[in-house]
Amino acid sequence: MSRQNVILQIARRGGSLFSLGKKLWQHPKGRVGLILVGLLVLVAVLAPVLAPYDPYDVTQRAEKGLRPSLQHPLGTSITTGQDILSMLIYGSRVSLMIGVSTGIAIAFLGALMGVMAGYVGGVVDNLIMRVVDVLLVIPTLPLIIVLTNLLGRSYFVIVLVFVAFGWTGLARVIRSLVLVLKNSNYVKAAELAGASRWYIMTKHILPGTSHLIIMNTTLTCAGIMVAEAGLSFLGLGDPTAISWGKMLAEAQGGGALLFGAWWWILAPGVGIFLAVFSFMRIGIVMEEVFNPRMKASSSIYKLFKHLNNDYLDEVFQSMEDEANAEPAEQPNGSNPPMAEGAHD
Amino acid sequence: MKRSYVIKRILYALFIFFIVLTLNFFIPRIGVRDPAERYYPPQGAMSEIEYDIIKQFTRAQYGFDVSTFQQYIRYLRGLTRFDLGTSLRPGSPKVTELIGQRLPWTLVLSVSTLLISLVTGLLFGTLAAWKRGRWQDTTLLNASTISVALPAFFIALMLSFYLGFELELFPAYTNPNMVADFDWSWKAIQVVLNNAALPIMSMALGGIVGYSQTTRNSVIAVTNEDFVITARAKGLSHRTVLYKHVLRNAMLPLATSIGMSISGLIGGAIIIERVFNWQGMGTLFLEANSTNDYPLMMGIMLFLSAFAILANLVTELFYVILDPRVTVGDKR
Amino acid sequence: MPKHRKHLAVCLLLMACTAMLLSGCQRIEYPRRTDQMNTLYVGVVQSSFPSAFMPWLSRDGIAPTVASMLYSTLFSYDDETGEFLPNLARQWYYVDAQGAPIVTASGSIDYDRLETHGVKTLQNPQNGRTEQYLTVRIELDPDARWSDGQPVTADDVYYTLDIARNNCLANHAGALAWTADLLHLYSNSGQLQLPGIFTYSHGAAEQGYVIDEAEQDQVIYLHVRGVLGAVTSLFTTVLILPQHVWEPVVSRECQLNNRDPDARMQYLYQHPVGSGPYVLDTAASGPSQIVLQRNELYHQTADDGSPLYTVETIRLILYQELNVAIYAVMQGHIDMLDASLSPNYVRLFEGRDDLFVSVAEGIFTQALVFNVNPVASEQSRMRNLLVDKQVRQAIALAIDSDMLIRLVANGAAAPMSAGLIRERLSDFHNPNADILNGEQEEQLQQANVLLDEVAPERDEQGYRLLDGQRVSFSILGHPGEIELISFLEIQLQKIGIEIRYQAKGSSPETTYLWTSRFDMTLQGVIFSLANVDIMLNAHFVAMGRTSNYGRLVEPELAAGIEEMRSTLNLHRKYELLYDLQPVIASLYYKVPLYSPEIVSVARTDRYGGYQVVPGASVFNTTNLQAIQLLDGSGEASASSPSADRVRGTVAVAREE
Amino acid sequence: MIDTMLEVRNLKVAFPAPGGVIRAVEGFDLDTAKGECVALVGESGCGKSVTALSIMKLLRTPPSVSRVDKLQLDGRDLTHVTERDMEHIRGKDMAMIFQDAMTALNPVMTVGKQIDEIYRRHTHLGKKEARRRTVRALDLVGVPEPASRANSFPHELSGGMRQRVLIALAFACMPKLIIADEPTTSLDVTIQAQVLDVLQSMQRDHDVSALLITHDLSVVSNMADTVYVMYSGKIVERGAVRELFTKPAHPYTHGLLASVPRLSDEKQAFVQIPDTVPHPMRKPSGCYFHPRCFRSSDRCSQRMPRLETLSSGRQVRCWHPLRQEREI
Repeated sequence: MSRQNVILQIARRGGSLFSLGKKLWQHPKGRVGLILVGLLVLVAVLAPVLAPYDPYDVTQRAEKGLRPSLQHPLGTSITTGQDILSMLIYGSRVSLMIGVSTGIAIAFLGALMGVMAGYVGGVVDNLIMRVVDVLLVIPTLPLIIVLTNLLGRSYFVIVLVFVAFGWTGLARVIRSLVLVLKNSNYVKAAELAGASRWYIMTKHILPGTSHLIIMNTTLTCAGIMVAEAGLSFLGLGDPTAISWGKMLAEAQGGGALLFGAWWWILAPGVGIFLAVFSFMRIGIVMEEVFNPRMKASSSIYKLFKHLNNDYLDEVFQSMEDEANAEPAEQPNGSNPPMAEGAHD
Repeated sequence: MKRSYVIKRILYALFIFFIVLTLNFFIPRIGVRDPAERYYPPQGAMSEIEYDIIKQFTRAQYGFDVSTFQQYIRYLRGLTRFDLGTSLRPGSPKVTELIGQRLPWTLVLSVSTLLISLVTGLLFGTLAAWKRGRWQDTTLLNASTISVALPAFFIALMLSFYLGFELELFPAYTNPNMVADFDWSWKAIQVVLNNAALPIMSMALGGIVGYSQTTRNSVIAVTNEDFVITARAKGLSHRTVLYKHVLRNAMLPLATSIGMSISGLIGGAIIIERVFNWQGMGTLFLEANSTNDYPLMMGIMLFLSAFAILANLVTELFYVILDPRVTVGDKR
Repeated sequence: MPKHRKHLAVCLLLMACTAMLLSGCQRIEYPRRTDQMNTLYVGVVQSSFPSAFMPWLSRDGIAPTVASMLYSTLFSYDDETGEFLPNLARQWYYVDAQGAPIVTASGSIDYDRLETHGVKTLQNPQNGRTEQYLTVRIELDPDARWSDGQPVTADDVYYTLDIARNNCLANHAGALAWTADLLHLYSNSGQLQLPGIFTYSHGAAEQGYVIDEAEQDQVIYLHVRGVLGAVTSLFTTVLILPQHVWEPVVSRECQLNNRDPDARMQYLYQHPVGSGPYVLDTAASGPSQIVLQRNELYHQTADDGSPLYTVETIRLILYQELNVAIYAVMQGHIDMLDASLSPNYVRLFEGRDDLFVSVAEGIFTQALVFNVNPVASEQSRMRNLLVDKQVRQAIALAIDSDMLIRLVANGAAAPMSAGLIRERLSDFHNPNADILNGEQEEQLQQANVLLDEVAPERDEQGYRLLDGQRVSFSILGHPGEIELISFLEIQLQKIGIEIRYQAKGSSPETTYLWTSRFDMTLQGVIFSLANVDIMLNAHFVAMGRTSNYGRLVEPELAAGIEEMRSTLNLHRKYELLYDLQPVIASLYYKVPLYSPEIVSVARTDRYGGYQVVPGASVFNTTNLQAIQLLDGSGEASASSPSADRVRGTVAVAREE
Repeated sequence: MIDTMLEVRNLKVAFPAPGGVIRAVEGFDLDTAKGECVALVGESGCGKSVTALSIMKLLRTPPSVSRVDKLQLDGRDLTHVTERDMEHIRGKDMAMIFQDAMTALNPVMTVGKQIDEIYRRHTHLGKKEARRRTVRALDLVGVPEPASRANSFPHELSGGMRQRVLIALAFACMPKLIIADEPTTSLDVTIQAQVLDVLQSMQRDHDVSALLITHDLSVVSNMADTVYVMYSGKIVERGAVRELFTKPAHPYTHGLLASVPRLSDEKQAFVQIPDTVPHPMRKPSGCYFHPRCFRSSDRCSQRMPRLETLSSGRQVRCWHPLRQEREI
């Protein structure tokens, strides 16, 4: 019961995208995430401007396996002498592109499936849930490998395959939310009032799920970035482009470990980490924004850390019958001082 | 009541398995009309007649010499005898045989990873729930955000680099002689463990954090339940409340996630096995992939799927023991 | 209390598990190589090891190497001299109609007489044409033994060559190709239509070939097409199989090279009986290692009567990844690495005195191949540009091979002449074929002049336009070749041609070549005297459905090649070949880029006396015959290898 | 007084929260005599359950902070008792019956085992002996076939049975004090009566003091001897059950009584107190009840009245108490 309430609460916590962004920005952790994602986008868009060298240029230098220096802040690769920093910058494009496009595609498919399963119900629901069950037991990574083998390794295929297997989680969440929404009073009222299914679906159900979808999409983006890096690391990504996973694969295959070229491994790893981390941060903060109970329970413990006895004494003192004699003294409703205490 | 539930679950698992095996049959046939043209290009100076022979041969090899329906029947018949087909490798080893050779080595990794991450995760998770809001808990929370964002293969590479190459504490890559020279002696076991240390570490790191987080959340959720207050009101000691009431109930969601992860562990070891050159199922699969050895690939897929279905089924049935409520209302 | 006992048990179990796992954490000093006897540990980098050791099933990776150690061919070929060295057979010659040898006084082939007396004709029952043929007499080494102790006889050779021709008993394209010039013809239904192999027990007498009874197990007569190269593959490629092992099991239903063998066949695959210098230790071999023991029955010995191969046991250890294998060599898990390394790795081995780094001359040429022979559906105006010889020439001129080698191949490569006959074979190498050696600026200018005639217009980025479209070609390459492609991109931009990289393996269409979706590709090409008959024919004469990518048919050249092939005078053949080279080069159908050197590594702490062999890594027969197990002092324990034991030339290891 | 079983003086509980403090209990006093049944009445959200939990010392810090001047059980001072010692008192000397038997019982443990635990903890009995006692305890609260029911899981029992189990659980060691927190709210009316009977007979037969927490006045009238009325964390009225029911002094008590429909009473219309209990973080100034009170004056909104003693055992916290002669 309480879980349904939580879901409903998330669903009802309305507000535009703008206000969501504002809330995220106000949250210290959310701000870190937003800034990181912003930087990432900037780097990806401005890659040709930012990159000090052409990352595809593998021939013009006899500078193989250089340690990080002023000329090459992150060193060069052993096999081809490519500038690692430039590759890192260009690699952000792939990560971001695949992560975001797959995330959005999954959001669409997952929401569609979830709403269909939840709202239409019956045979459709049964069918979709059986598909979900089947997809859950098939080992995902091996199947993706098989499919890229069959269909090729262009990024389009990779996105397609990720979408084909990534929608189940979102669909399940959306379905359970829709089931709750469907039985909620306002939808029932609309149904009684003779609203069409389509109308209810688009006016009531879908808006109700939007926040959950946004939140999930952010987390999905992060997950897909890791998955793409893994696939590229196995040498199954698009072989023509530069991606962080492929950089790691090249480092591994090019003997970075043997040569002790730590910079070649560390750089793409940190790239993946930061990108995924920033998206996850945003996702987690969104979860907190949408589900304040979660935030409250964790913040109480923080609050107790900074609780001081004087304040408590004051509170307890105010409970005495005598204290209530003077209404002005009542500290009711005032903020406890731990908010200030938290700064030190 | 219970019995009908068990039968229902088993039948459902069989149904899912049937769908999976059917998919498994059709997936490698997506867009492949003639495996000969696809996988065996004519090489060098090959005459038309020679290439025709090769084509016929390849079709037979891939089982494309009869109609798709007959192929399917043949495939099903093979499955009834636990025959997953024949690999295209030289010498045509049976797929089951190849899996049999590699499975134990993957199990070495996955079972110890599971055990380590489970035990440690339970401990840490309980500790974090216990010390809720204190540094132990905050550390765990941060660790979980970080570890999800750090791909296991990157951790593996760093461990291999630092502990393997720099400090030379462990073999940076698996010594293949390990498999060949294994004879159950204490020395051989030590060698295996020594070689397995880094792969297990890199896989367990994420697992520990994951299980800790699940345990923590689950323990906290259970701690807020009424029956825990009842238990405390009975005057039970703290430890009894924790072990008999909190943990027992907190295990329920954990059991589901273990069931899910058992199947993932074998398939998920692919990348780690690749990093350390560990001769397990993962590398077997990658080998099959690089040689277009579809019978082997799909055999492994089916095996993994069957394993996942079985793991889920066992979890579900085990759940009946763990949670007596399950049989009453359908849990899903 | 039982409950306490239970807790105790759980605690103990946990502790035991932890202790076990922790014991893995300690550094274990175990012997790197468990077998300290005369055992050579060889690292092999490939995806899997074969489990069947039937030569005709062994196509790729280490399998052919292992097969060649377990089985023997009739002769082995010396690339340098073009001569056949004895192996299972000790001598051979062409015979005339009377069965007399066509040899000179010194014992070599008398080509003048071969042209006049050696050629006979017969009616080919399959196409009804008259064919010229030669008769070859082969004499086996009477000491040759199978590893089960049976002697190697003429009937084994008959069996092997016969079954190679018979599609019904053996279905092997390679075998068909190797024996294609043997006039021993089977119908598709398995009927022998024309016999071409004759032994004492197989119709030699009917053909009029007299075999002395004492030599009945040693002598074979063969009818081969009238091409000098015809015997090459028969002698040096076909591994002879034991008839007594295979004949009882092989049938129409159960073919020799079976993908789905029955248990008996399977057993034979796994327990090979061969006549090579090594035998398989089946018990010790597995999916991750192959163990070979020296064949004590091997018929060839060193001059002093000691075994020709010094290494008693060879353990081939499987590595999937090169870096892992290099790590293993450096750690001492293996003695040598049978793999060609990137020259980048040479740096890694610097200053290690326990390693021997072999930098051997390569024998294949990396070439840029144009798809000048597209199927009709693939033809386009752009593609047709490449059919224009001038365009090909311009592209060739734009490639600066010196710079390519310096920057991309990192010095570990030698430039190659355009005729693609290896320079080292100086007798046959025509310097006129080296058309690409000029000033780079000049060449670029020349190329631009050539292209200005075809597509003078250029777009704002300097690329040439053809019908308003940018001249742009796709190039198929392996991701590992991206450096090379990148270089080509830069060079071709200078003459206004754009190339686009398409990765091999990025989609199914790119995994094979003949769909000709690509304008260019990169290929390793080997042209040597041994395969010149086959290769030139395949590239310039024959055309068919299976026509390979980059095949070019030039009537004039085809005629020249036909003449070269059919001449029975070796000296004449070489002259023709010498003359053909500039013609081939001037077609620019394949632009040679460089010839990579083969870098490989071995440890010197247990074995010494390594040789560098052209075109081979350290694991080769020469080294197997030459290396010595060192005793503790680091000196060779046995007598130093005699020079005459080592065949072939010995290149000097590159001094770094 | 030796016959005082439970004595609570000035119990305060607060829950600090982001943005303010939740004042759950603001100075609570309670006296229970031996064998007496005291009822604590009030709407939900006025701090009754928190009071019960804090008497049992079951509230954790965090999230709560509580202070008490005196907490004494049967002459033993529990004010500064450690958690460890408290464990030995809970279940043995004081026990609690919870509201919702469905959630108050561990779902994955048989009910028998859950009762066994008490015996094993407090009487150090062996497994078999503990089970024998459990069966007897179940029998005592009227569970049919107690031996086999002991092996049932909570979900396999009906609501009434579960509640009986809870009662058996509380009475297992025959504690000195039973705190029953809304013991019948989650049950059907018919079963409510049965369960109450059991509870009452157990309490009376074994001479156990009881603190009955409920919002249901009909329950109170049957069982309790003394009634405390609580509103928003403060006691607003106290008195013997008969007196308080017949002559409520506080308008809140009056409102509570009026909201109970009674067949016998036809003069009075069914009255409900308007609005709801104030949010514990945003309590009104002065008397907490004044916004809902039909007798409120300016003074009510400025100052909190004291708990004035009207007669022996009768106290009220109101500026304008109802006239005592008034009959309802």
